[in-house]
Amino acid sequence: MAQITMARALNTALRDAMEADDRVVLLGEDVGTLGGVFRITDGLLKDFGEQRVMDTPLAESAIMGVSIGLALRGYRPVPEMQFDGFSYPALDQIISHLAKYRNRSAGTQPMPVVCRIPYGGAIGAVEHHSESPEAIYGHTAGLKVVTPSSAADAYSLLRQSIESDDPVIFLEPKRRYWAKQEVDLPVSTEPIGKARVLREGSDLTLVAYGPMVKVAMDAAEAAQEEGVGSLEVIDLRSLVPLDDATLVASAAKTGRMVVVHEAPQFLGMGAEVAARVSEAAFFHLEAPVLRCTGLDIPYPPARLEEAHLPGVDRVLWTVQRSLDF
Amino acid sequence: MAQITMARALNTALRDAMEADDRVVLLGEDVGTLGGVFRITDGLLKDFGEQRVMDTPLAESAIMGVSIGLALRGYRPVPEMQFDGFSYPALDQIISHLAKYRNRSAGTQPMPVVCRIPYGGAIGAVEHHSESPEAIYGHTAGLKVVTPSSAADAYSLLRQSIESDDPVIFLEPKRRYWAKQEVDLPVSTEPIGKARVLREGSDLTLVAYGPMVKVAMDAAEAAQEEGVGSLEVIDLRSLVPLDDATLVASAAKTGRMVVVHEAPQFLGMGAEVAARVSEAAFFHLEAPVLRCTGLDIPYPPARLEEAHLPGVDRVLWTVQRSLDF
Amino acid sequence: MDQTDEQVRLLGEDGTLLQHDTYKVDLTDEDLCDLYRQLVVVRRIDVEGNNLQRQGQLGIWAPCLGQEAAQVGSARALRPDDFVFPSYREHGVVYVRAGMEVLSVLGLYRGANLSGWDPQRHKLAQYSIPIGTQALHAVGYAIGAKWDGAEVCAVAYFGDGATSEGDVSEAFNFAAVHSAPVVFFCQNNQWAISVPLAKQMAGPVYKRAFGFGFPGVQVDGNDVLAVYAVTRAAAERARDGAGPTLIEAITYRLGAHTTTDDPTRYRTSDELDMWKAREPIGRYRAFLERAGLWTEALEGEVQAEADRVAAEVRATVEHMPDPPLSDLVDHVYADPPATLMAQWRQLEEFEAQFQAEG
Amino acid sequence: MDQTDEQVRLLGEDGTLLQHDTYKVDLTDEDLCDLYRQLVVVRRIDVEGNNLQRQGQLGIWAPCLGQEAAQVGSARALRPDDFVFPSYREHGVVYVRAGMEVLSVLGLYRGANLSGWDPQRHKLAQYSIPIGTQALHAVGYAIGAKWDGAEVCAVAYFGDGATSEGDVSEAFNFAAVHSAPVVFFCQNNQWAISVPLAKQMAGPVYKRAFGFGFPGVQVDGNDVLAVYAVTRAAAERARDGAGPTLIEAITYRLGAHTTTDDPTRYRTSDELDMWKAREPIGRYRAFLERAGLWTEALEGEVQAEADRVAAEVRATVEHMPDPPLSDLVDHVYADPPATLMAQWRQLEEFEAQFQAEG
Ligand SMILES: Cc1ncc(C[n+]2csc(CCOP(=O)(O)OP(=O)(O)O)c2C)c(N)n1
Ligand SMILES: Cc1ncc(C[n+]2csc(CCOP(=O)(O)OP(=O)(O)O)c2C)c(N)n1
Ligand SMILES: [Mg+2]
Ligand SMILES: [Mg+2]
Repeated sequence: MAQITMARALNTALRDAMEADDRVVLLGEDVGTLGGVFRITDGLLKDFGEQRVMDTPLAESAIMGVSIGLALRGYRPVPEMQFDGFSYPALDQIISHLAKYRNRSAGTQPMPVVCRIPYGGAIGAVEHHSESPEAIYGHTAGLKVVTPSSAADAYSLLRQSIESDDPVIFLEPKRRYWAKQEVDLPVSTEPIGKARVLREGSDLTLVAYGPMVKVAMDAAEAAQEEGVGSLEVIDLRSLVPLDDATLVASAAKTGRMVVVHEAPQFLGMGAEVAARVSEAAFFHLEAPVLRCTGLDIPYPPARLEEAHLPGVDRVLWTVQRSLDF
Repeated sequence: MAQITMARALNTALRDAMEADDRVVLLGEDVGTLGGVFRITDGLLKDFGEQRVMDTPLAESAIMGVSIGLALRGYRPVPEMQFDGFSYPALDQIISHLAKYRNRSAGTQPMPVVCRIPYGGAIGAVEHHSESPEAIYGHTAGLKVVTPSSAADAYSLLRQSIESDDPVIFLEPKRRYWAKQEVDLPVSTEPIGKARVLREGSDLTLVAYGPMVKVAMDAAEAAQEEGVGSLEVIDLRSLVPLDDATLVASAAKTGRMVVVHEAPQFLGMGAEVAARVSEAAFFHLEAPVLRCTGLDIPYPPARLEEAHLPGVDRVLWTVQRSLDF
Repeated sequence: MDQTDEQVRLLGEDGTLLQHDTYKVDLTDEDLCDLYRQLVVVRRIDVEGNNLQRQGQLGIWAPCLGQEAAQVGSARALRPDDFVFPSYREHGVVYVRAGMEVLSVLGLYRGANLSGWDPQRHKLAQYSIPIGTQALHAVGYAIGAKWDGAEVCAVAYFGDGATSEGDVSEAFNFAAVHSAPVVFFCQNNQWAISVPLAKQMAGPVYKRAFGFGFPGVQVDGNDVLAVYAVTRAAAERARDGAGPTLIEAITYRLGAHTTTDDPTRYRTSDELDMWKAREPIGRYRAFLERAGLWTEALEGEVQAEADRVAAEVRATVEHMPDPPLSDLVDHVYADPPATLMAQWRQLEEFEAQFQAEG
Repeated sequence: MDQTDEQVRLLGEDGTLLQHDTYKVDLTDEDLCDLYRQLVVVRRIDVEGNNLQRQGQLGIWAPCLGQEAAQVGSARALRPDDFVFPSYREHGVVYVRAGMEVLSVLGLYRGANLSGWDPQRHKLAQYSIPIGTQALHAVGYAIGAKWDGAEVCAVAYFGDGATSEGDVSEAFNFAAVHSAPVVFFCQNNQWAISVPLAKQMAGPVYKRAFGFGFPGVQVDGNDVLAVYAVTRAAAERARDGAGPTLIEAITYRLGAHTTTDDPTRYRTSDELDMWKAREPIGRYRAFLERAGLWTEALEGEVQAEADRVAAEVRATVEHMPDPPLSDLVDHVYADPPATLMAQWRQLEEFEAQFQAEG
């Protein structure tokens, strides 16, 4: 088994998808010659040529609109938004068209577009480069929203996303790009829509996705060591579809749940999980579902991001609040 | 006391605000000569002239970006987005700049921009004209999100919004534009950030805002008549700031809560209210906070909208589900 | 920005055929007569749209009155395998390209569907309501077609107001850089709801193209032959690999913006009268008369066809069933989330009460 | 799209003064020398930025190496009450306009603030990172200034890549319609990260303006005198009520896009060498020498000033305190929601543990 980074797994997934289906094309700012600012498309222009890997003009709405047009021509475009904060100019095309096209056509027109977006913070970046916009996409019916936390899932979920006839917002946790995992590619993990119980536990369930899965796992480890309790950890893997069956089963088992995410709390994924689980596991919960999240503020300057983002200590502190309920 | 429509109250609020402060300016598509497609700005061009009421080119990002520039020049712009679904091209300017400008300037630069958006469905319109985007705005830290349900609140909240140094997304429930209320203008109601208990009740709390307040009130009335129970009704009035004290107090009192909104359920306001109230009133709730909302679908064609939107019957059905818990 | 020298014209206001160095009429007599039929039928469909709206059969209608030449002339210049991206007023384009698929458009304005047709069937995308957005779809389609080595072009229709939207400029630039086989067809009907050209732009639309590095041409949009010729040339140019063209068709929206609009609030009857005198169908009929092609028999046939289509439109709309409840959820995803299906089951349960109760 | 005839130039590559029909040099000797000082200091600030980043004192740096003439020349042509809207690379503009406020820029790249300065203090908006967005702010400011009857203009700085964004085109059109007193200053430095001009656009930037109905001018962006003259004229034109101008300054980004970028992946050393030979400061010094204005004494003063500024930059950055935790929430709202304040109290409670623990 090889040690593979998430960046490498994504790169391989794109390569394998392009080899498997010559209608798969990549487009975006700097994805060609440069191989993307995070090198996720590294080497693909050289091997597949300019008609499969397109360096576009600097225009995100155009990148998305052109992708929709390519899909109408029978392509399976994989546009890249260079950073989370630069996906916003594409929002109108995404909300008004990408998400609605199939429905508008009474199901006749598939929209197999996978919009890759590196997202999240903790990389010491300047403003607009550390956003967590998943709630905006998750609230937009018609989209799927997928986010891997490991190299293996990165590979498998990206392949599945490209094979999907529904549009997928594929959120790549950039702080995890260089984290390694033992895995042989190609690899096939659970389908989109299935959460994974990464760690079994009996006292409380930690729910996380993307960049926060590692933090949740570390917190569970620490909780075990420090005798705080036995924590179950769930990696959502996809936010839409949300695997509420797995969430509810776990909450029913442990009776306590903490949802962890980087995005601001207000109207974030934690709210949706809390609302659902509180309804479906009402008689099982021994404490309310708590949220350990970013503050309801614009992303702060890098030297303050650590305080803004949930870390192991704040997760444990929230776990303790739940246990004390 | 006069019978006044919400449309008229908004028009009067704009007029009074413009008379009170000559830095208040209006801009948008068709807001001048036509007086807006809903006539909310009717007559204002004639009385205040082209420098106070600007018919802009057809470009929503520009309308918002220019408003930000006008604020930097010391104006208090009140841009209009013609419909909910056409506010999306302005999202980048709203998220990346409007919401963040004050914070970026370390508090030195106020951003007194009120973005008026007619929103919501039930008017038999074609696609893109019946959207409920409040969750997108509510999740964007730095914004306030306000939505009146009556003529008096429309007047007062709009005046307050224009006086605020923070940017406000002012959502006007278009299906209520022509509903009348006995009120003498000017009128001053509770400040932004205060919810209003519209009707006291003891068995369950209905939470609504904007277009759904009337539906909630009708449902409460019907519940009373049909002996279902005594329902308390809360009109949120502003989504950000959210008056969670009032929500929690009411939930603690009645032990049951149903949140009603038109927007899709997933990651909608119902989720946030449920998460918060479930946490703060955990030991008081006799049933989980339930949500009676639009489906997680793109807004349907007009001939299906009635089924998509919560009506009195579906609210009552959800109330019964809560009471049966 | 009124009719200028640069404007391509093949028909004088009185129907005389004009000479033009670049653009010629090369249609058969039969085609010339058929063009007349299409113009008349399209106008009749539009009249029915207005009527049906007034009778409450449609929620709203966006009339194309006065723009028939721009729409019919351009649509007729295209091949079946070109791909068309219309805005919300292109009923004439739909009729020429897809015949009675125009009934789906009526369904859309009735609120029975969301456009509903299969874009691949007639190579005709659904109506795009968010202004200007479809221009980018056309560019994407065109780039894909070019990659495929297909000799087809994509055509984006939009209005004068749409040129102010960022998406349209992004489309111009993207198409220029990729030398994409696109025809940008702008119907400059002088108004964007209540906003006149002078508040929308500071120079003529067609010149916008030069700034992005590709050709633009202004054509008399009420001259169906000129529109046909100019569009055909631009489409051929695109298919030949020479890249995009922007066509600005100068025309006029003789009707209201939509049936909810009251244009008397913002424009003068003098202006309206001036443009009524320039309306395209009378001019074209005068040309046919001069060319000896117009006959009572032709007029009879054409009117009969218009009657037939109008009757079909009326009957279809009046008997159009409401969509089934399941249309709410059936087409959103190829593979719908379980959470949506659970919502749907809950809704069914709720609705079942009423069925039970009767 | 290389240096063309249309390009305004006042200095030859060897520093000879060229004649131009429209644009003249009208600076005093003192000003000419001061211009030199500013160019040299700006370059030194940029060097320090790179150094401090390499030492880990800054998170990232966006070098302006090679673009000093475009930035200093244009900024110097403005009046204190004009309003400037920079992008993220305009350190030269900041230094000329706001002197040591440039330290805030270093704080921004350090991650200590989000720009942080008061835009009204020097009539200088904060750096705008989302490409092209600030062009619209400039238009809004300019329209407001015009309403106020103020004789000021707004200046938007952006790059060649930015011209592809819808916002920039929307700004062009909006400004043209309103004849807004704006100068659009595009530093065409040939690259947008790894994307060269040919993949970004199909014609020169300055011509874009004509399509929107206002003048565009191309200037040698490495010729500080030409940039100064062209900008001054455009600013005066704007203040006089004649509307917007688009200036395309042809220059070159000699450094990396940012310190995280590796330009050897996408551009040749030949190209780099060619542009190094055209860099702006040497050319300007040659002009001063020819004009008899350059002296050892001047050089000494200028270098001393650069040393002084560099030292101040270094010392300030190295001792820049981390922002207080309360900066997280203190500036988000004038009137913050209670829910945010509750979060903040919770965070304080959480953080307090560690203070207690030491
Ligand atoms: C993005 C967006 N903004 C606003 C609207 C509302 N709207 C519908 S039509 C219209 C005017 C369009 O004018 P034009 O492009 O000239 O086309 P025309 O209606 O004249 O055919 C407006 C503002 C919209 N549909 N989409
Ligand atoms: C909306 C947006 N998209 C993408 C980016 C990422 N990005 C930062 S700089 C840059 C290239 C900008 O090129 P140009 O406008 O020529 O300016 P230059 O860097 O050359 O000064 C890109 C793509 C961004 N900052 N904003
Ligand atoms: Mg128009
Ligand atoms: Mg550049």
